[in-house]
Parts: sequence; C-alpha cells; structure tokens
Amino acid sequence: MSVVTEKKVFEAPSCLTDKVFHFCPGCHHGLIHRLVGEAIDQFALAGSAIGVIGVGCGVFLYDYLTVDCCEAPHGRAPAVATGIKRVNPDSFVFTYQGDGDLAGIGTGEIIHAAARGENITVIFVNNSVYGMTGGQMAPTTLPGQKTTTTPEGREPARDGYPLRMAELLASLEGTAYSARVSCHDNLHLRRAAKALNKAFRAQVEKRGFSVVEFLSACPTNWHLTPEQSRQKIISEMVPAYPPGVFRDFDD
Amino acid sequence: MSVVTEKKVFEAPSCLTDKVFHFCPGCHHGLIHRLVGEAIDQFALAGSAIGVIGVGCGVFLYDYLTVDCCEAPHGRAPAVATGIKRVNPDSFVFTYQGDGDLAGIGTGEIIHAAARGENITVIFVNNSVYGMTGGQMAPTTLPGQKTTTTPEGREPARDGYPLRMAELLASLEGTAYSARVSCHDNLHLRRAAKALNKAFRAQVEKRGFSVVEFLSACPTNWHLTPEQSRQKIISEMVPAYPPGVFRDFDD
Amino acid sequence: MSEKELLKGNIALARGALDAGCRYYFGYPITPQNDIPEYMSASLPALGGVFVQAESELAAINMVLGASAAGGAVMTSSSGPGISLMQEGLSYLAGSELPAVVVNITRSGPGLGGIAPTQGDYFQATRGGGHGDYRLAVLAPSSVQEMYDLTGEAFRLAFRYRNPVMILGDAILGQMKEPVTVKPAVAPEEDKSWALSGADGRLPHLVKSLYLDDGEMTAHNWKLDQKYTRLKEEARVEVDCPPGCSLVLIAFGSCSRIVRTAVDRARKRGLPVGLIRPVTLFPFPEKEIGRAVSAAGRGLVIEMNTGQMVDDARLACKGEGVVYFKGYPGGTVPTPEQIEQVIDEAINWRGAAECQL
Amino acid sequence: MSEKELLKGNIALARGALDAGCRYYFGYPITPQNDIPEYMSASLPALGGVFVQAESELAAINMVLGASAAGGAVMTSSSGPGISLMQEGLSYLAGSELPAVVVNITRSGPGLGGIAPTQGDYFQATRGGGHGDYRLAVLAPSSVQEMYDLTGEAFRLAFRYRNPVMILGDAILGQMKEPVTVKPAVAPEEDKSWALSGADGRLPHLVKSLYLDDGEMTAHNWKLDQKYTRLKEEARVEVDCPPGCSLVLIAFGSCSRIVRTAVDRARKRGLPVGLIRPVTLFPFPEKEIGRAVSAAGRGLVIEMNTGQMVDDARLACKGEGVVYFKGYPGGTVPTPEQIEQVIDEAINWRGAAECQL
Amino acid sequence: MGRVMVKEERCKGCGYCVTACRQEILALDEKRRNKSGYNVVICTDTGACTGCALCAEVCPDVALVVYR
Amino acid sequence: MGRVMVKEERCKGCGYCVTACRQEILALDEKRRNKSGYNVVICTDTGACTGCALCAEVCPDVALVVYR
Amino acid sequence: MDNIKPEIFMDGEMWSMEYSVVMSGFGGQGILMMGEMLAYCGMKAGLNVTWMPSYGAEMRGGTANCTVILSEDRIGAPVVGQSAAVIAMSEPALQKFGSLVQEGGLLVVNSSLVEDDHPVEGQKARFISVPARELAARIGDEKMANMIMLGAFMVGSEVIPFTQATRQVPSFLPLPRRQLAPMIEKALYSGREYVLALEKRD
Amino acid sequence: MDNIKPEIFMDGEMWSMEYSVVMSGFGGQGILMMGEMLAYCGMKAGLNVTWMPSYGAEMRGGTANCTVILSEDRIGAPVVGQSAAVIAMSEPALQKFGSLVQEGGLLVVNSSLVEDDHPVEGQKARFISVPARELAARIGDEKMANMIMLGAFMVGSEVIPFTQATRQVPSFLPLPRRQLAPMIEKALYSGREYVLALEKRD
Ligand SMILES: Cc1ncc(C[n+]2csc(CCOP(=O)(O)OP(=O)(O)O)c2C)c(N)n1
Ligand SMILES: Cc1ncc(C[n+]2csc(CCOP(=O)(O)OP(=O)(O)O)c2C)c(N)n1
Ligand code: SF4
Ligand code: SF4
Ligand code: SF4
Ligand code: SF4
Ligand code: SF4
Ligand code: SF4
Ligand SMILES: [Mg+2]
Ligand SMILES: [Mg+2]
Repeated sequence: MSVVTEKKVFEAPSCLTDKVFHFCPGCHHGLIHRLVGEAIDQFALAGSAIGVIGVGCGVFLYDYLTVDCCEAPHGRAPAVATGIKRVNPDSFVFTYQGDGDLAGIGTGEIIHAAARGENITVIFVNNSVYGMTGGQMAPTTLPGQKTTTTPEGREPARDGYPLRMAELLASLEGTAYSARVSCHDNLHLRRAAKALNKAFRAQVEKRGFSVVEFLSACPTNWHLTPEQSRQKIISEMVPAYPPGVFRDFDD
Repeated sequence: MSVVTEKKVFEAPSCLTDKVFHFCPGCHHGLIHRLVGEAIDQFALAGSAIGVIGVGCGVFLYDYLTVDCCEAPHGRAPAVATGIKRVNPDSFVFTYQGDGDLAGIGTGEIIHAAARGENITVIFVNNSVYGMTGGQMAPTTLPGQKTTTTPEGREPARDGYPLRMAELLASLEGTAYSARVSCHDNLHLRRAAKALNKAFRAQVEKRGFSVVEFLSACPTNWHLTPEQSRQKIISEMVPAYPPGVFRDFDD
Repeated sequence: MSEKELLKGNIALARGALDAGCRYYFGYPITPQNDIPEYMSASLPALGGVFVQAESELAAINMVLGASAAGGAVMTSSSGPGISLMQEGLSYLAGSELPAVVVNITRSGPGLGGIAPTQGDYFQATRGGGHGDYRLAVLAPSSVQEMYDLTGEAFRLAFRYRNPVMILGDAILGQMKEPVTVKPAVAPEEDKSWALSGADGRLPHLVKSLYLDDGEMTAHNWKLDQKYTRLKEEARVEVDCPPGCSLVLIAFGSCSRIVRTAVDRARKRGLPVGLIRPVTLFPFPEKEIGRAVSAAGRGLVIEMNTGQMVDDARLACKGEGVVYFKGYPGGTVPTPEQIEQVIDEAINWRGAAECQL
Repeated sequence: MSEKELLKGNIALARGALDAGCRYYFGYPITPQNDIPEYMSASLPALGGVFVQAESELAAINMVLGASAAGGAVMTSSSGPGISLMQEGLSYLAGSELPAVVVNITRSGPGLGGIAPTQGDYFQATRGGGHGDYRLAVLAPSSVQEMYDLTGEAFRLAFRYRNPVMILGDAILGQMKEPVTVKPAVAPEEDKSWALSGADGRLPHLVKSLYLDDGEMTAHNWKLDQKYTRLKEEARVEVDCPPGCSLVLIAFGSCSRIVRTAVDRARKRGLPVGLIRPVTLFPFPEKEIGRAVSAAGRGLVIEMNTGQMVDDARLACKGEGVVYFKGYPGGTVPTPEQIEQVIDEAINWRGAAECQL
Repeated sequence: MGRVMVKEERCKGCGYCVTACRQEILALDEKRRNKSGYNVVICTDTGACTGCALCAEVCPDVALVVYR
Repeated sequence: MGRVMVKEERCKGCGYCVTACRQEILALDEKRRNKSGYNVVICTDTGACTGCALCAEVCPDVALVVYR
Repeated sequence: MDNIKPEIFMDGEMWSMEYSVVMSGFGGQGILMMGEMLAYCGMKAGLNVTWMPSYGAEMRGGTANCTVILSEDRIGAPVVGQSAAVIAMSEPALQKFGSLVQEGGLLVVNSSLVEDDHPVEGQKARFISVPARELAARIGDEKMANMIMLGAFMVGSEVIPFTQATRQVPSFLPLPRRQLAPMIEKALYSGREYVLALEKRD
Repeated sequence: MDNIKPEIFMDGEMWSMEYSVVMSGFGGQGILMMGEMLAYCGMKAGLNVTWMPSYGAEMRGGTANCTVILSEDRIGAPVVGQSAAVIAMSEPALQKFGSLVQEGGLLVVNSSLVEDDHPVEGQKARFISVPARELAARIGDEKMANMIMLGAFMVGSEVIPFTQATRQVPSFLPLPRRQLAPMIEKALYSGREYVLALEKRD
C-alpha cells in the first residue's frame, strides 16, 4: 500500500478498458488510443461520443474505449461518420484511421468530408506503411523507404511522391483545424495532447472539420526495434512531415 | 470562290471530324475540343495520342477527334490513363473530364495520379454543375448557386465548400504543370491555348503530371442564355476560380 | 379514398419513402433516377430531415451505413454502375445487420451501356453483388402506384429484419407518370435500441461485421441465413392462372405489364395461358411458381435481359415442368405483339424441354 | 520433367502469371493475398514489366482496364471487400470486351467478416457481381499446382475470348505450400490488333461500352451472350464416379480436397459414392454433373458457404435426381470426419427430396 | 480584306461571335433556322471584315472559317 | 517522493520509458518475462523516483501508473 | 365518356381500348408539359393513362418527346412502336417521329417550324398542319404554341372531350402557376377553332 | 522411406497415411521456417506435403504457428482439428495449441520458455521437453532454437529419416543464406542428441 499522502499523478483515462492492447511492442497506436481517451475524459464525452473505426491495426479500438463504435469499410470512415453526425448532430463523432485508410483508399472521402466542413474529428495515424496487412507501401511511405511492395525502396518517379495530408486538408475551406503532431518524445506528446484538445473543441463548438495527424511508429513493419523506430521518426518522419498547426479556427 | 490571294487564317484542326457537336448552344465543351485538337496538331500527335474520356457531356469526344480513345468509368479516367501509359509509355495519353467526374467521384484517382507524377495530361472542364445528368450540384458549384439538388442555392454549411482543383493539384510533388484558364473571351482563350500547349509539352518532355482546368459555360443547366452564361463566368466563376498557372516545370 | 394524383414513378417512390418516415437521403446523380435526389433535396429540409449529395456512390452508401447505424430511416438510390460501386457497402450493411432502403432504377449494361429500360441487374440484386454470404430483400414494382406502395413496404422490411432492402425498378417505372393513390401506411414503431447514440448510462453499442474468433463468423453466417429463411414469409406474388391453363408466363416489373397485355390478348383468342408476377424477387415466391408451373406443365419466363430470373423459376419448379425463356436485353422493350407470338410458339412447341424461342 | 518446388499458393499463382506472359500488375494490399503483389513488385521490373500499387481496388481495376485496352497482359488480385469494389470495373471490362485476369483469394463475409477460408463469393464470381448482363470466366484451383497451372489457363481464356477471367481461391490455397512442378505452357500468339496504340496510319480504335443508338445495346448484349455460350466448350471438370454409385458428391476448390479424403474413406468402407469437382465454375460443367447425378439419382453439394453452387448443380440436373446441400460458412473448415458423417446421413436418407443435413 | 464563312449546319446561334467581332458585322438571322432549328449567324457587311478571326476563336461549335 | 507502478501484463518491454526517465532508474528486466513473453520494465532505484510521470506519458501500452 | 370516339382508337384491334400519341419537338417548346396535360385530363376523365418522357442524354441537342397513352383497360408498356397519333413541333421531330404514325392515324405538325410539303406519312395518316407560333402570337404569348397544338390535337383526335378537359386546366397547374390558366384555355380554344375552321373548309 | 514408422502416424486409422504437426511460438522464433524445412524434407523424401501458416491479423500480438502434413496419399485439408504432434515454443503457444495433440501423439515443448510443470496434455501424449535456448546458446547462436526443436522433433517422431532430411538443408536455403547450412545442421544434431540422451535416460 502506498502512503496516505500519495496521489496518483498518472493513470489510464477512465474510458479506457483494462484489456491489454494487441499492438506490437513500441507501436504508437496504443499511445494514441490513450490520448483519445484522455480527450474524451476532458470533454466528458464518454456518454455522447461515437467512434468510427477504419480498417487497420486500430480496428479494435472498440475493445479499448468504452464508447459507442461503428466499423467502417476501409477508407470510408469519414462518410460513415457523416451519416452518423447528420442523424445525431449532438453526438461527438470521431474517426480513427491509418494512413493507408485515410490517404490511400479513402482519399475521396476525407477530402470531401473536409470540404463539406463536416463537424467531425479525425484521428489520423501516419506510420508510413500499411501496418495491418504486413508492411506494404503507403501513400505516406518516404522516398527510398523499403516496404514489402517497394523492395528496393520507394522510387518516386515510379511509385509516386508522399502525400502530406495535414497540409492538404488545411487548404480546404471546410476545415476548422488541422495539425500534425508526433509521438516520439514527451515534448511532442504534450503538443499532441494540446492539438487533440483543440480538435475536439472544434467539434464541440461546431466549427467544422478537424483533423490531427500523428506520426507513429510501426516497429514491426519498419523492421526496427522500438528505440530505433523512435529515432527514425526523429530523423526521417519529422523532416518529411513537419509537425505544426496548419489551420486553426481561432486564427 | 475566294480570290486567289486569299488564305485560310482560321479553320478547324485537322484531327477534328466533320460531325456536328451534340453540345447545347453556347456550351464550351466544343471549344475545348477544338483547343485539344489544335494542341494535338501542334505536337503532331494524331498518330500517337490516346484519349481517355470520362463520363459527362464530353463522353462522345471520340466522335469528334480522330485519335484512339477509351471510355473510362465515371471518375476513373486517371487510373485508366495510368494503365494505358504504363503499357505504352511513348503514346501521348490525355484524359478529358468534367468537374463532377474529376473533383467529385474521381477525387482519389486524380490526386493519386498527380502524386505519382503520372506522365499524362488532364483536360478538366469546370462548368460548376453536373451537365450530363441535368444540372445537379457539383463539387465546384458556387456558394448560393441554384442547382436541381440545391434548389435554394448551395449552402456551404450544409452542402460544403467548392473545391479549387488546379491549386490543390499544384500542391502535389508529382505535378509538373497545373493551370486554370477560362473560355469567356479571346484574351483568355489565347492564354488557354498557351496553357494547353505547355501541359502537352510537360508530357512530351516526360516532366510528369499536367492539368489544365477550363472554366466553361453550361447555359442549359445554368438556365441562362449563352451571353448571360459568359457574363456569369466573368462575374462569378473567375473571381471564385482565378485563372493562373499554379505550378510550372520551367519555374 | 383520397384523390388520384398523376405522378412520375421516381417521385412516387420518393414520396413513398417520406410517407414511410424516411428522413435521411444520401445519393449521387445518375440517369434515370435523378428525380429522386432532386425531390429529396427539395423536401427533406422542411421535414427536419437531411439530404446530402455525396461525392460518389461509394460515399453515399457509407453515409447510409452511418445514418442507419445511428438509427435513421435512410435511403439512397442509383442505377447500374452506381449500384455496382455500392456492393462493398451493401455487404457491410448486411453483415452489420443495418436497415436501409437502396433503390436501383436500372439501365442497360454491362459497362456504361445505355439508359434504356432493362432488367439485367436481377442477379446482382438477388444474390451476391457483394462478397460473402448475404442477401438483400428485393422488391419489384410494376406500376407507379407500386413505386409508392412498395417503398413503404421496403422500410417496414428493412427495420423488421434489420437488413438492407433493394427496390428494383427501371427507366419505365422511374420516368413514367401514372395516376397514384397516395395513402401513407402507418409505420409500425420499430425497436432501435441497438443504434448508436452515445453510451450514456448504458454499455457501449457496437456496429460491426468483423468476427475473427474461432467459430464466431460461422455462427454469424448461420444467424444471417436463418434471417433470410424467416424472410420467406414475406414473399409476395400476383398469380393469375385460371384452371386448365397449360402455359404459365412469369415476368416481373415493367416487363410484366407488357406480358400482361399479351396474356390478356392471348386469352381472348382462347389460349389457356396464366401469368405469375413476382412482387418480391428475394424472397422468391418459389412455392407459388413451383405449384403453378407443375400444374400447367410448362412455364415461360420473359425478362428484359439474357436470362436471369429464369434460374430462380427453374429452381422453384424442381424439375416438375419445363420452363422456357425469352429475353429482351439492352433496352429494346418488347411489344405485346412480340410476346403473343412467343406465346404461340411456346404453346405449339412439341420438341425437347429446351425450347429456342 | 523439372524438379518439384515447395511453393506457396499465392506465389505459384504469381509465377503462373509471369510464365504466361503477364507483364502488368496493378493491385492493393489485402489479406490473404498480399504475397501476390509483393512477389510481382519484386519480379516485374526485371522482366521489363510494370507493378503499380494502386491507391485503392477501384483504381487498380481501372488501371487494369487501361492496361488491357492498350494490349497489355495484365492481372490484379484482391479479396472479398476489394473484389466488391471492383464490380463496376469488371462490368466495364466485360462490356468493353477486354482481357484481364482477376484473382480473388476470398475471405469470409459479408462485410469485414474474417480472413479464414470460405467460398462465399461463388455467386459474385459466377453471375452478376456488377450491373448488366455479363459473365466472367471463373476458374477454381484446388491445389498449389493448379494455382500455377490455371493462372496460365486464365490468360489463355482471357485473350481468346476477350473477356475478364476470375480465379477463385481462398486462404488455404493462397497461404498453403505444396510441391509444384513449374512448367510454363507456350502461350499462343494472340491477336491484339484491336488495342489502343495511337491511330498512326490507321483509323482510330475505340474501347467502349456505351451504346445509345436504337438496338445497338441489344445487339451488343446478344453478341456477348453468344460469347458466353461459346465459352461452354472450355468447361473443365474432374469426374470420379465409379459405376453403380448412388450418391455423387460435388465440391470445388479447397473444399473438394477435404471431400476427396472423405469420399476415399467412405469408399474404403464400401459406400458407393462418387465425386465431381468443377474446375471451371463458369462455364459450369452442367453436362457432366447432370449426367452423373441423374445416373446416381442423388447428388450432395458440399460448400464452405451457406449454399451457392448448389443452385448451379440443381439447374444442371433439370430435376432428374435430387441434390442435397451441406454448408460450412464463416471459415470453419470441415473435417473429413464431418463430411463422412454427412455422406452417411445422405446415403441413409429415405425422406423427402429436401434433406436437412 | 477578310472574309468569314459560316458552316450553317454547325452554327447554333449562341451569339458569341457576334460579341467578339470588333467590326460589329456579325448578327443572328432571326428569320432563318438551320435543320437543327437554330438561328444562324450572318455577316452583315462583308466588306468590313478584317479577317481577324476573333469570331472563329470564340465559336464553341467550330462553325466559322476565316480567310484573309 | 514519487513511485511508479508497472502493470506487468500490459508492459511489452519497448523501453520507451527507460529512455524517457531523467532519473535513469528504469530498466528492462532481461530475466523475467510476462505471460506474453515480454521482458518487463522495473524500477532499479525506487527512492530516486520523482513522480514526474515522463515514463508513463511515453508508454504506448498504458502500463505505468505514477504516484507522488 | 360518350364523347370518346372508340372507332378512332380501337382502329382494327377490338380488344385494345388504347390510344397513344407521341409528342415531339425542340427542348423548350413545352412538349413534356403538353403531354402531361393530356394525361392529366385523361385521368380526370376516368381513363387509365401513362405519360413517358424522353430523358437523360437523349435530351442533349435540344430535342424532347413524350408518349401519352389513354385507355379504358390497364396499360402495358407506356411506350409504343407505332402510335395512333404523332404531334411534331419541329422539323427534326417530324423526321424522327413522323413515321411512327399508324396507318389511318393522325399526324399534327407545327407548320410554323416545319416545311409545308406534306411528308410521306401524311399520305397514310390524317394530316393536320397548325401554324402554332403565329396563332400563339395572335393571342399574345408565343410560349403558348404547345397549348395551341394540344387544342388542335384534342379536336382532331376527339380522344378526350374537349370542354371537359379544358375545365381541368386550373387544377393541373401547380399553385404558383395557376394564374396562367386563362391564357392556356385561350390557347387550347384557339387551336380548336383553327382545326374546326379547317374541317369546315375541307 | 523405410525409416518412416507407419504405426506412429497411422494411429488407429488404417486408411490415413497422414502425419500432422502443429508448430507454434512467438513471432521471431522462426516457427514458419521450421515448418517449411520439415515440409521440404518431406517433399524430398517423396512424400506429399502441405505447409499452412498462420497469416494476417492472427500474427499481431506476436504469435505464429503453422501446420505441416506429410502423407503418402494426397492430402485433403492442410489444417487439422487434432494433430499427431504439437511443437510449442512459448507458454501462450502451449496454452493455445497444446490441447490439439491427439491421444498417444507427441508434444514437444521449449522448456526454456515454458514453465516446467507438465501440462494436462502431457498425460495423454508423449511429452518431450527441450531447453532449446540453452542448447542453442551452447552451439553459439541463440537464433537456432527453432532448429534445435526441429531436430528434437524429428527423432522424437521419426516421421522423417533424420540423416536423409539433414542432407536437404543446403538446397532448402535460398542462395544468399546458404552459408547458414552448417550451423543449422549442428543445431538439428544438437536437438537430436538431446532427445536420444533423454530416451536413454528413461
Ligand atoms: C476494401 C479493402 N481493401 C483492403 C483491405 C485490407 N486492409 C486492411 S487494413 C489495410 C491497411 C492498413 O494500413 P493503415 O490504414 O495505414 O493502418 P495501420 O494498420 O498501418 O495502422 C488494408 C489494406 C480491406 N480490409 N478492405
Ligand atoms: C458510377 C456512375 N455514377 C454516376 C453516373 C452518372 N453520370 C454521368 S455523367 C455524370 C456527371 C457529369 O458531370 P461532369 O463530370 O461535371 O461533366 P459535365 O457533363 O458537366 O461536363 C454523372 C453523375 C455514371 N455514369 N456512373
Ligand atoms: S503492425 Fe505496426 S501498426 Fe500494426 S500493431 Fe504492429 S507496430 Fe503497430
Ligand atoms: S448540358 Fe451543359 S455541359 Fe452539357 S452539353 Fe449542354 S451546356 Fe454543355
Ligand atoms: S474575322 Fe474579325 S472582322 Fe471578320 S467577322 Fe470575324 S471577328 Fe468580325
Ligand atoms: S459563335 Fe459559332 S455557333 Fe455561336 S453564333 Fe457564332 S458561328 Fe454560330
Ligand atoms: S515518474 Fe519520473 S522519475 Fe519516476 S520512473 Fe517515471 S520518469 Fe522516472
Ligand atoms: S514504455 Fe510501457 S510498454 Fe514500454 S517498456 Fe515501459 S512500461 Fe513497458
Ligand atoms: Mg499505416
Ligand atoms: Mg460539369
């Protein structure tokens, strides 16, 4: 037993279940789940939030957060969320999507949800690969990065250039808030929490579409240890995908 | 008969057939067909060009230009063109797409073709409505504009904001050339021809993806006379969709 | 009785939806069904409902999925190519057991095809357009009145069985105007306690179709299968087979109207012919068709395609009686005279079971 | 004879494609077929071919359409949901009469379902996944060797008939390794004079499926229909029905392997059972199945779904003989013991035609 | 100096050329319609044509040929 | 002053917390594995913990609870 | 319904109490509305009716057409191969649809826009030529040409009792356009009188 | 093929010359490769073989398994309900797959990672416990634990003639990894010797 004067200064958010994450060691999906849970707690949304979950390693989010959830077909979470939000405008509707999901197959849906200014919040996990399917090239894969479908490294002239979604979505009029954050150290995590808070606020205050892009490690498909993965975020992901706020309804 | 010293100073491009266009009076599709034909003539591409035709009022382009053509499912012309170009890299491959086709259903395909730097040329006809299907709202419909599915006028908070595709595509690394032009007067038409020439050159010189967006009238679905339509381009379309070159491989 | 109105099929359908309580519509333009979204866009806001023109049919069907998951009475409509694009979503709707009404005012295919009336999407509608073991309930109106009535019925079935329901029309039914008696049925109160609304004071709800644990998916498949078996109670059919008829014509939708005319004329000429019109294509009225064809000995399926429902008719007969087929694909609507001629040939046919008509 | 190699089904399929001259691959990742794009991405560049990972299955099938229109020997592969997304494109390929090979390494559905082996996409593959009157040729390998061999065959059929061809496998066939004899067939030179290459010194070529003028579409539909009739020559089936057998089992793909084991065992126990394995699902080997079942009097279809091919088997029998069905949907692969038990029940069944197994 | 030739069956009477012509010598013939039912454009003062082709450039139906 | 509690069955031994701790008092226990087979993290000097929670903040598996 | 002349629309086929008319012209001439009004009046007269328009890409290039069928029996297909009557309001419409008219049927053309040499069809069918634009101009609204044609058709065909039909005009019009009713009635009468005068002359 | 002991894998079912083994453990332990090598050796011994891996989302959470079947007849399903043998290289693997072993079958566990109290299954099946990590460390490469297990399994089951199988190692390896052959052979032998020693002890 702890001494009586001791207080918990860090614990899991209350809307997080006890179930152990199925994610690989060092995978940031779990961390992002926790941040989402914290934001839900901060705004007291556990009773009104509805999560729309894209297909990817995050597909089991509903096992971890005690909120209503809906599975969306791969890439279509923004459309599904639109349907939900239009029926329940007072629910807090968020999507949780990987980079294959959002920037690949779901490009049309995310752009038009943003263009419509759909009052939803998008959690976007950019780990530069298709995690769940075993590490194929994603639209966000860096030039030169080896994946199972770019065995010699992504060659932009043949395989295309990476997409910077936070910037792209920020350029649309319906977007109230768009930011990119990273998960690789405490400083960036604090900024991430702040961005998420703001994105949530955008919806709560009915400002329009909000999105936060998280730079996230996939040690398994990067074939790196967790610590090496963290270093890769710092040295490769952050330069290619600079963290920052690209659109803010307060500006 | 004309006097012997007389020379033709303006006639139809040689790759244009004699068939009378099926377009409505004052519709700029025909004009854009002619400009495309002129560009094909200028680069002597009639024997190597392959057109990929989106579904829309322009779907019968193959009746008017004597080049090989392929119909694409609605919105998928950039993907079809990718398939053709990858098999025949020395053919000149262009798509011809409306704004519903390119900026609506085909958003994913156009963005990824641009991101891949696919060495094709896109002719994009922005008439701010779905012409062929009878005048429904397009992604490019202006705020307040009445269409058959926005009978009270497009209300951005409900129906979304217009997309500016030339700018959006210009922001992608694979894009070699992106410009917007207008069809409403001689000055703008000359700029349009120049832009088209440059876009063609981009492909001929293998610079990557090129696109020209044409502001175009749809008198029928705007419920205006041709002259009123021209005025609407000047007073409403041009301010909302400023003509200009947004990316140029020569810069 | 309220007075008749002269309504276009698509409009009658849209009004049928509104009268059945539909308050959410998501769709994308395509000929020949544009009247539906246009009418909905003009009507829904005033009813407190929502119309969204989606960026594509793919987006539309997924908005439908979301709206349905949230408990909304929701509809979309499209035609041929657009319905093909919805197949993944339809499979998800069925797998997640979500109620929704999906309208297909067909065109001729494959590909871009044409916009003339055909019935080439029968297979897609009644079995396996999308992946996996699932079925849609499929209703086939044959008049503008039924465009109105069956749409109400579609919403009832969708909620009762928590399953997507398809209305299969064509350009004739969508574009034509006919007199209609508009008479909203009282929609039964449906249990929507499963819907997503925020887990306030209750356990979270989950709408999903992913089942990875051992045996889970198998159990889910059998559960759905049982639902489709239960659905058989809802089979609807119009049977007009006078005693002694030796040939039963079978046709649905707009095609059945022309066959109706031909059958009436043939009877006036003393020919012993019957007519069966399936109103539900799934569940297929197999009992009635099996009974009628085996009694008459011969059936004759007329479709505006190259032969699709004829499979179901033959399966329904279980070999008791032969079933001939005559098809009119590609938008060339047959005339009653042509059908009469086919009836004559069929009646006089004395050769093998397979009759080339 | 070249030596055997131990190959994974997906890899055997990819090598079969390359050996058949496939030089263009467009696809999008999905379990359980990722080995195919991965192998293609590593192999094609060195062969002067092209691999493009498309942004979606929708884009992939349309890249396939373009590559095919340009005369390329092209393939894509996917699974369940991804194949559903390709339905519009497949309909266009068929309508435009373009050759292409499309692989479906199925998962269980509907919806996201599961990734375990099932055969729930039979309907979608054999009829009407997309809109309009069209058919794919469908091949159903049942071993890794056939994953290799039938892929070559698929390319032959695609070019011969200018039609998309589907290979229908599942996770067992895709993920399993077995010994394979790799022996490229000599691909026949195909006429590609119709392809798009630029109208240099000739009239322009046009690849299209839109037919709006009176009667054009109808003519096109009948033309396609005749092609599908011609395709019947290509029906392939493995028949093992010893004289005197009173029950014929019918199964395809991975499921047929288990049924094979069960049939062998049942025969050892003296039971008079036969086995038919359709290798082509479209064209369906209706003659052989009709003949065998009517001779035996009874058929028993075993599928890893809730009942799809059984329709074709019943149609093939034209009522001469009954056809029972037993299904194993959702990824629960049956054991030979279970099938043996079903055989026993079927053999002993003396009741009505419909036997609940 | 110049001359404009109207391909009447192509002309749809949109009037774009009328606006474009700086010489103001083009007009729609309100009395005559072509087979498709459109009033076609005519040159009201053939002598004044400069052959500048501004008219042909804006014609969406490629209905004009200009000589100089 | 502070104390960190490891939920061992959640910990996957990624080591992020080890790097994050400024007191350098966290380490992976190379000898012990949890049920899932991961080496779990331990606090090597319980007295030195400041309760700053930097470790918990970076933990992707929400395996740490911090008291102060 | 005593005003309906069965001998016109039962033409040869005793069992079919069906009368069909194909109306055609340029887009903007009000072809579809003309057909709708006929169908509406038929409905009000207690008949079964169908109205089937051209739609979709057919309409590009500025043509429009519709088919109206009136019948005492239920109606099968709302489109026909051959039609009891054809109304052509433009030259291309006459070219395209004129040949659909049945032997002994009725062909009504807008002589304001159609060259006046009687077409081949005129030889097998009754031919009525109406200067619709001029007549419309005379009553002060050129847009009423379609209603002039309808009036002419109604007396020419006698498929619908004229006065009874004319009384339905106000209820046919949606509220915001109801003030047009008097003008429409005037146009219908103008068409009627033109034909009656013609018949007297013959 | 005289080394194959039919009594082991024909266990009760005369008509089935089929032997199946389920191999399981953490991802990264080389489970799939271990199975492949067995299948390859079986193929080279002239047997029909199938190898079926876990795939897709099953692999998240760091587990891996595969099933190998060897048979003189053609093989039906490449997966089994009950298996003649189970190899478990981790505690969760044992928990999940241990119960699949048939009555009288063979259970081989990696005692380096599995707690040493004999599981229930040990009571109905033959149980071989191999300290694979320690043995691998002893030959100088901890990554060889899987090959140690395979060697142990091969002698324990006698499903494949050991020496003949071992000779296939070089050709099994893809060229760039062929230099690993000696180390692998060493590991196979180490596993074999451990089991032989055990058997002597018993
Ligand atoms: C239509 C469709 N296509 C493909 C898949 C297979 N699939 C599942 S998850 C996934 C991508 C996962 O990548 P990402 O979205 O980046 O998520 P991550 O796992 O990396 O977090 C794919 C392609 C699918 N389920 N549905
Ligand atoms: C999948 C699919 N959905 C819808 C349609 C119907 N459709 C044909 S053209 C078109 C849009 C035309 O608009 P646009 O692309 O802007 O071209 P425009 O006619 O205005 O030039 C639509 C929705 C179709 N053919 N296919
Ligand atoms: S595969 Fe990558 S994204 Fe998926 S759980 Fe593992 S580390 Fe995370
Ligand atoms: S509808 Fe519009 S876009 Fe189409 S041809 Fe007419 S004016 Fe042009
Ligand atoms: S060529 Fe110039 S001057 Fe002559 S008609 Fe045309 S615009 Fe007028
Ligand atoms: S611009 Fe062309 S189509 Fe228009 S009026 Fe002049 S000549 Fe005729
Ligand atoms: S709370 Fe701070 S000092 Fe204590 S272990 Fe964690 S990081 Fe180290
Ligand atoms: S960060 Fe969490 S999961 Fe990683 S080692 Fe530390 S406690 Fe364990
Ligand atoms: Mg990812
Ligand atoms: Mg448009």
